Amino acid sequence: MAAVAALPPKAAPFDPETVRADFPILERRVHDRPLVYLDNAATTQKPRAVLDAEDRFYRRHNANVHRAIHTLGNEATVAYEQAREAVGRHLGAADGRGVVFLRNATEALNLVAWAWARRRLRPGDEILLTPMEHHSNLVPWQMVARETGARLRFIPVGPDGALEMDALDRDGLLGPRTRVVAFAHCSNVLGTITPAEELCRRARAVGAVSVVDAAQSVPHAPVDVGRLGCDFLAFSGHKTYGPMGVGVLWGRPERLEAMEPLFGGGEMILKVELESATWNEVPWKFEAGTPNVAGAVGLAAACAYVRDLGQDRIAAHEAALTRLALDGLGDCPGVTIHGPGPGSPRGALVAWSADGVHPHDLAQYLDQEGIAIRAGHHCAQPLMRQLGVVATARASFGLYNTAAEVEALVGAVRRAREFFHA
Amino acid sequence: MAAVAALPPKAAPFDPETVRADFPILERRVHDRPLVYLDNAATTQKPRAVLDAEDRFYRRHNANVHRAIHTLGNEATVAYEQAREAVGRHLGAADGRGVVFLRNATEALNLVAWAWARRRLRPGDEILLTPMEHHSNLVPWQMVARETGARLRFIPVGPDGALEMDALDRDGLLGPRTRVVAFAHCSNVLGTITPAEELCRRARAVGAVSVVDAAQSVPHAPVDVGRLGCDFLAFSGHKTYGPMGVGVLWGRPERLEAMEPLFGGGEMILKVELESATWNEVPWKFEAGTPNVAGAVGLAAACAYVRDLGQDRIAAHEAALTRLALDGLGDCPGVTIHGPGPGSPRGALVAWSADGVHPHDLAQYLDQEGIAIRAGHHCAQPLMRQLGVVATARASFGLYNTAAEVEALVGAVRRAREFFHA
Amino acid sequence: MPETPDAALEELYREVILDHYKHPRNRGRLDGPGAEAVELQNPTCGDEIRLSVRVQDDRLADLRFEGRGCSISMASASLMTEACRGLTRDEAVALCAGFKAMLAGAGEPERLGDLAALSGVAQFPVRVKCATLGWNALLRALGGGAAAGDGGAMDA
Amino acid sequence: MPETPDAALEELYREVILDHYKHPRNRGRLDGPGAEAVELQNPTCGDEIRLSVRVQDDRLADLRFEGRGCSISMASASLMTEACRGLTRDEAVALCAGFKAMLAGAGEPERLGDLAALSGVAQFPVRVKCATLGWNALLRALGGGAAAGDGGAMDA
Ligand SMILES: Cc1ncc(COP(=O)(O)O)c(C=O)c1O
Ligand SMILES: Cc1ncc(COP(=O)(O)O)c(C=O)c1O
Repeated sequence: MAAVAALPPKAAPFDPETVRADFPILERRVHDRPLVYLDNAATTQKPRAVLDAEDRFYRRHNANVHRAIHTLGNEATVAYEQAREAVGRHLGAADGRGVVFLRNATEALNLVAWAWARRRLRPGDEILLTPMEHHSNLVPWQMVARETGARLRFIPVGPDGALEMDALDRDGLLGPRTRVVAFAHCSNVLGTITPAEELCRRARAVGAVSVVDAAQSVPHAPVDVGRLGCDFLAFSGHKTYGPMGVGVLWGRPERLEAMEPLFGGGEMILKVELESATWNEVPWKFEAGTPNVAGAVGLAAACAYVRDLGQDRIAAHEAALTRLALDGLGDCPGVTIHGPGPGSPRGALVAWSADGVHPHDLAQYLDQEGIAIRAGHHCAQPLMRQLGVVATARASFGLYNTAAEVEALVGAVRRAREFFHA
Repeated sequence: MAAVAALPPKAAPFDPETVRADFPILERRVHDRPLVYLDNAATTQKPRAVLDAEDRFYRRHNANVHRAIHTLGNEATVAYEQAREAVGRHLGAADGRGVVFLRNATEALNLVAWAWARRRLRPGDEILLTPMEHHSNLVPWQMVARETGARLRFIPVGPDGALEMDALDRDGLLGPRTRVVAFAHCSNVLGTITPAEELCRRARAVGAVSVVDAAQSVPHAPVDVGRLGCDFLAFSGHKTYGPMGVGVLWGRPERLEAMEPLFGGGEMILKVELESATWNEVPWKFEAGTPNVAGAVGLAAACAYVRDLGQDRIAAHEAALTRLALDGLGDCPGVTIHGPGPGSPRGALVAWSADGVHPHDLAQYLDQEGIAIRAGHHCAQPLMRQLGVVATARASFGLYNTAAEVEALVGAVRRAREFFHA
Repeated sequence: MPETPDAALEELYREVILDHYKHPRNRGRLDGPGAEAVELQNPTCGDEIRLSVRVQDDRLADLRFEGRGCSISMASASLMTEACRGLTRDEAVALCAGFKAMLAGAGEPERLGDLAALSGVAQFPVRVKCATLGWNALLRALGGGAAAGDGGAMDA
Repeated sequence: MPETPDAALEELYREVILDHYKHPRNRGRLDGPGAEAVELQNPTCGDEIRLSVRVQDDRLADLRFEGRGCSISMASASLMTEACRGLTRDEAVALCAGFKAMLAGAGEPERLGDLAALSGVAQFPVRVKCATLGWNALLRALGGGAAAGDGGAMDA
């Protein structure tokens, strides 16, 4: 996924105005101004197709899955397993076998850390990460490293936001001790697109498993697990136009087979005695308890929605917005943009610092104009420290954002500077 | 909660016909017959109030929580934290501090097993359970026992479905080695109501923590964590008229304070360095990643819904249905009812075996008449073995069920016997 | 879809099935040389089967089963033991494929003899696992395919 | 609610606040006998404060702070150091309670002197944590109350 790099869309260019009506919340006004929602990296808004899919499930088919003979139970099971297939195919897999439905990307990453790594890592083993990971792809590895005696290593991030891939060999970061290579496909702060295929290949070459945090890539461009060559990939439904409360761990079926379940309970067992139990097949053995069936159905509807619009066209549209924001904000006095400069691949988000205006204050100011951006550490405190800031402001784009909204953002950022006498 | 035992409802008796219109799915027809949904112990149907609460959240306020300064983020945070307060109060707590939002009861029980017990148990320590636990309150303890060397012990269940409380002392089941006492408040197969207050008190007396699996009690009667005196209590939103994908662990705040988080990630941290992290306060430190905000809002709406109808009135109504089913099924030739006999406290469900008609075949037959019951091991295989069956049929009631539906069930069970020449 | 509930049910529960359920053929176990036993369970419902097969000169010389389950799973196992006796391994595997195709609503039931009695199961997807329990045990006994459910085990 | 966006903002960002933000009073650290330092962070946004307090004869003889954060958190800390200097422990705790009451939309801001400049924060619930960061550090330094966020620590 090189969101900005290669963009000759096959079909007609994408017109966001035509899709805005699909998102009921976009009619909302905030402080008497139209809502300009630029916090899509935190969570996206939901199209009617997703809300309706969940609603229809509850109004027509709601039942628990897998164990029922009655009609609703059967319909719910079929809907749930079809959602799994749909998500699997959305990730380029042949079917849904590798798709484990969980709560969010965080739970998916923790499952790999706890169920795969904790049982396998030994003192001296290494987990290779990057310093720009979201806490959700950092803290679980810290916890597991502490339990197992494994060591965390980090691929440095250069001033341009790119991973210093030379360091892999130069500093001996990747080698026979490496057991896990885990990294964000797209940084949620810098927007950096990491060389995921290369990292997965290099992980494989040393016998390490690769774990791709795709929370910020799946929403914006086609992601193909086969092409990436990863062992595990995690993303959240709510960041990709789907409902909250559903996330996905995709795992290469052989890996999932070899992995022990983390949670015990209903659905994940085959045979239970008082003192022992045997496990169900993959992927069900990782889904203890009643799943979020409506959530999975909603997520499948979200996948269908973006596919119908055309993922490449959406990516091109978002890339154009990102370029506009980079240019516009870059021209604002006192603004420093973090991450890759123009021309480098970049996800659909821009984070910046503004001299004399703390990001909170800026976000507060923008909110009064109806513009929602995020200010804070973006769950990436170590990266903030490297950038030498406690917080940044971040605008992140979705398929329904428009060039006019980006212009509104840029104008408001300029006015904020005046307001705060910066 | 003695669902059947004590029932003088203060207000007018409850008329289910008046509430059926609140549940859109009840208009559904199955095999050209009106749906008779008697699988409420697996999952309940959702009233419009719950569907609308979720929908309204997505159409008006959807945003990620806790970290946003913008208006939607603030509204979402307030909605989420208000839902926490509402759920806390629904459980009789003063506030929401002890409420951890998770995926389902299974995840809640696993959290206690993994985050509390795994870090504290030593070889020789004991975990006291019952043989009628749902797999979700059995398998996690098996897993943790295996890791820690702790031993599982079981309070026997007598032929009447009651726990043999004498055995606690007689067989030395409860003593200084007991570290955890975990049990279902209401059995999902037998309907047995366990002496939860007494078990919690006895657990406390020996310094053990008590864990109440309230998946089948919270939906049917007021449950008060203070009165119970428990340390932890788990239930699922989807079984109590709320959405799927949200469950609750309530923990006594001191216990939660002392408990390490299980999952690492966003939301649950205070300060993160590359190699280390400190945790946020209780309960947030257990909620890694983006929570199911809409789900929590929906669950709060479900709590409000049953409170408005009157939990005591609902309990009385369901008790009457249960009595009707016990009488009607008890009169069917060849039917053996499992669990407490008439007069003993019992949850709103009845499981039975019918000579010569396998529960699957019975469920299939009933489905053709539009009647949804459950057939199987109900995620309680060890109990099935004690009952000497592989599966049973189970009808379980919700507030919208009617006496006529119970009569339809009984009539169909009789006809099934003829159909299968039993 | 058959029109009335009863028609659908009659389709599912043909007389042959109820007969094999009430009077299962080839119940029991096999010991001695060449006998292979496999136990399998359907995790969704708890149905269990223990299938013994004796292969001689590449042929299924004898099959016996024990188990507990619904009419569909037990009748299917009983019918299977009859249908497979005397077949070569390859023939048995092929028959199994044909049988599964029928349950998926495809294939040619009329070529399956008595097994065609189970064709009504195709209308009831949840019951397909019941009908295939015995067959998956057979595949396992013949050393073949990924039969349902043995992801791993844990003994506490 | 103030009517126009700008009115609401002016209410939140009174001149006093912007002034204390640009020109914080009592920046720095205290050493020596009786000096107590506390570090605190707002997990939601990363704002940090390091507050030093010297108590002499039960009075807050001196307060200094360092930190990084938004105008609200830094101005609030700066205003606090001025308002608390010379108070007894009990008076400081009481002032803190009065200040928090104001942020909850209650209390009597007019009795809080310059601190009343922060009353506009009550309209912006997410910012309350910003305004209380310094005060929670003070409470902690005085050995009191459950200040925000130290559930535990982990060092990998
Ligand atoms: C007694 C009991 N405990 C736990 C559970 C598990 O609930 P869930 O599947 O929602 O996690 C159930 C429901 O199946 C139950 O009946
Ligand atoms: C790169 C990245 N990884 C992981 C996450 C965690 O996602 P969630 O909070 O949905 O678990 C996020 C979102 O905040 C993210 O941006």
